Amino acid sequence: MADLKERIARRCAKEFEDGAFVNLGIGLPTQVANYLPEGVTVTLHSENGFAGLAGMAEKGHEDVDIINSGGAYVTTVPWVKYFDTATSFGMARGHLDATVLGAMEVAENGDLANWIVPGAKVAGMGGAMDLVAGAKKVIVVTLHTQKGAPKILEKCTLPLTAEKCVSKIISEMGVMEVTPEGIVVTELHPDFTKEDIQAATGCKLIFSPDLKPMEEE
Amino acid sequence: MADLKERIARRCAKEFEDGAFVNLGIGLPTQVANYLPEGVTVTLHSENGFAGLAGMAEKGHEDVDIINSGGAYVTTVPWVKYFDTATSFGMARGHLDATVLGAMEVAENGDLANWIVPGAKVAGMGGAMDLVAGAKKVIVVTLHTQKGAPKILEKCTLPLTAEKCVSKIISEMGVMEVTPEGIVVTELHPDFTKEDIQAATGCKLIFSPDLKPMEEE
Amino acid sequence: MAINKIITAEEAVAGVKDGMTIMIGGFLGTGTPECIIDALVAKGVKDLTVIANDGGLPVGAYDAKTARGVGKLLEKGMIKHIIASHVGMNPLIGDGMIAGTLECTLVPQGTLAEKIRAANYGLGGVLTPTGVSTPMEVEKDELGRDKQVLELNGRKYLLEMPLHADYAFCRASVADTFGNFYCAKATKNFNYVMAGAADHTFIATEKLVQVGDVDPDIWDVPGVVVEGIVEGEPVWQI
Amino acid sequence: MAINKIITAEEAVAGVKDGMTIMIGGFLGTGTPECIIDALVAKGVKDLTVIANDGGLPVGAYDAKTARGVGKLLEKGMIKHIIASHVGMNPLIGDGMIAGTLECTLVPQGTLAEKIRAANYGLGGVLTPTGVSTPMEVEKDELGRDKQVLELNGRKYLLEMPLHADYAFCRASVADTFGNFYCAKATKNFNYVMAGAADHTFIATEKLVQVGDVDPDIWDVPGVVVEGIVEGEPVWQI
Repeated sequence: MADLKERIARRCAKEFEDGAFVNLGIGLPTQVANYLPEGVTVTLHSENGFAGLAGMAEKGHEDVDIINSGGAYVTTVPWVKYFDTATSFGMARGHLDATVLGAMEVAENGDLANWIVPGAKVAGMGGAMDLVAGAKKVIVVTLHTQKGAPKILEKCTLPLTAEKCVSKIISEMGVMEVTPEGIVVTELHPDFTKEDIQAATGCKLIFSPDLKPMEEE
Repeated sequence: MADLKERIARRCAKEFEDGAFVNLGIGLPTQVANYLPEGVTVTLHSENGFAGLAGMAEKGHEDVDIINSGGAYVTTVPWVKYFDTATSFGMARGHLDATVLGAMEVAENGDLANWIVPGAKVAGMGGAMDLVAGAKKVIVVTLHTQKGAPKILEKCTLPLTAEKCVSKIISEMGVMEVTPEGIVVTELHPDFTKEDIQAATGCKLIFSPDLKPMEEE
Repeated sequence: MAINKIITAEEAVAGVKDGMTIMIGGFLGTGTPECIIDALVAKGVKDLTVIANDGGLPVGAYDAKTARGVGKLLEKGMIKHIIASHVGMNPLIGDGMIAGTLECTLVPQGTLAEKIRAANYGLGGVLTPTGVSTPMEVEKDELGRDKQVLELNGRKYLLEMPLHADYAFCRASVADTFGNFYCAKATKNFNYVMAGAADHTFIATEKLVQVGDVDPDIWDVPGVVVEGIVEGEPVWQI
Repeated sequence: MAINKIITAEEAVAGVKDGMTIMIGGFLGTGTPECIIDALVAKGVKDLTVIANDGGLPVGAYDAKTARGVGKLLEKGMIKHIIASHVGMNPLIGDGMIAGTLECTLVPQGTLAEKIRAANYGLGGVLTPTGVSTPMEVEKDELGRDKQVLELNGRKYLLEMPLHADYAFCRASVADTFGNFYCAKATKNFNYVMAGAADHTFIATEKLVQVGDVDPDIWDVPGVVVEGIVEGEPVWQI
């Protein structure tokens, strides 16, 4: 499982151009930062208050004024810019090149559900709704299924985080793009066949004529 | 004439509480700052970019980064806060205790016209429309008539700067408050009779039962 | 000279009454004015409506020996209604909602900031793409009003109305005696939009300087929106 | 490492084409990036739509030996349409309007700032009390669209839509090589909202520092919105 998640994070790390401004959600998305290619500098957005997240603070060397959006003590890059919440979400809606986050469900039209399960205890959307409504590119990184059930569906059954916002999905099985025609598989991992990925998906997939193997390393 | 304007400025200077945040328009309103009573500290808003205007800069001692809204080099108080235009007008709409400005016409319901004469060359409203739409109290300081014609009217004939915004008018003849019932004269200058001020006014005035002489000194 | 606004924490909360609406700066406690919160707890008002990013932190979170920020008010049962973007880090909120003792209105974080800014800056509202086609579009707002959806230039937006409070309590890292202030690093969060979005704004500051003692361009928030300043806000200890 | 964005003034204006829309920071020239304006004049594009507070200053204003800011573009007849709040200080605008060579759309100063901020910050618009029951309510906006008036909570507001440009040119007092910057004193004006409200934002700075050389809390505008930085913007001489 850890290997599958690492595979997803490694693949996602190739999505960014040098100089990109990116928000990485909590969990698997956060790991993406560990695998950025040589020569690609990305400025990471921490929606609680800055552009220029580096990594976790070492125990005993925390700066109590610097937390990430999960409340953990973190460090920043030398070109960091701290800002207030209004500015931070101005950046999110207006300037983020990409937001990377997990999903409970993604629909074939790009609808995303990742914040609430009716009946379960409510945590709140935090900044997620703003982040997906605004970023130029929303990339979902996720295991392809949840307890065997598909997460990519014809239509979301859970309340949405935003409609038609997802542009790309990266799972352990492959890389998919959301297009007006539906979800197009552009890369398939060598461990899986077209039939495997289709069987694990709740909507009809389109296979790119240029279908490539999902790059591993 | 200079004396009449000084009279108006002196009277207006008594309108502010210690600690008030005030915008003074160009011309006669600017003079109000010269007559603030002992013990009353007012923070002056310069809508081009700060709270804390002091006075004109001395020739040869100008700071080229500090101008007022007329483009003249000015000085600032020690508690000055510089800000950008969005913040400056956030302050104007949300926080100014008073805006003092001149008028071409004021209507008995508080409508104000002071920015454009149809057919004449257009200068633009600058910040005037925001300032009168937002301030808690809009005080018009003006000579009572223009070439003998009343400036206080039943209805403005010129395009408005804002509707129902004026709360007080101070002229060389007296002090007037705009109320739901109409314009109430609360102070009359000893040089004039009730008949004089009514004759110079284009709408029916109400004289306060507490009518006082307009304080001179 | 009304340019010295130093007061005590007790004075800052003296006007807060049962049932009032208060805004509290901070993000999971970071950037919350703890000395003012402590005075509010000591005063013991109830049925508050609190506007904040979150419910602060409960005892034990990140090894803390006490609750932090809004968490202290939750612990004492002083809140009737919380308006926030994220409430998952403090279980007292979920517990209160299940028990029926606490009402909670969720607002997306960026929308929450814009609603507060609109109140602060005299705007009638803002149009945001955030929340379109989500439960935000159909749920009532914090005052029980329906949301309006506007379509402009082929895109749908929610019309979000201003969010105003009786009191705003903010935390500064450095302030002058007039109330000009800034918050260091990631402590800015909601402190900048909240300062001025209430009838009364009070700040607690770690460090105080005299007016004119520093380059005024270090200030982020204008002192004209600040009514009183409490000195001696402690640095958080971990 | 895409964190060094130093370019020349010529490179900053290289992409500007006839008929484009550009934003220029400054207030009567104070805070305008003169070295970029000079490069634009040297390049010689025409039919520009310019969004700025005003028309800069003409030769001779405040004893200046040259025109200043937007005034230089007006002098060369490079502007077809100016969107501004005040145009009375530069007679070339009134002259051009009378001659029919220049279109002018007036926008109240605070509204202009909010429209630009809305474009910058991904909002669909803002509601402002400014301009209600004035010619602003009935006149078309800068793109020839009717204004919408909304009544909320018993008060009328104008719905003001975002104002976006192809290029934004701003002036910094100090910037780092990533483009984080601030403007000293009263030079901030429109520079802060314009930086980011265009497809391409370039700044000219008086002083340049390396990233990490100063306390990051001195910065007001995030470098992520800046595409290129021109060094050597001169201090205005009087």
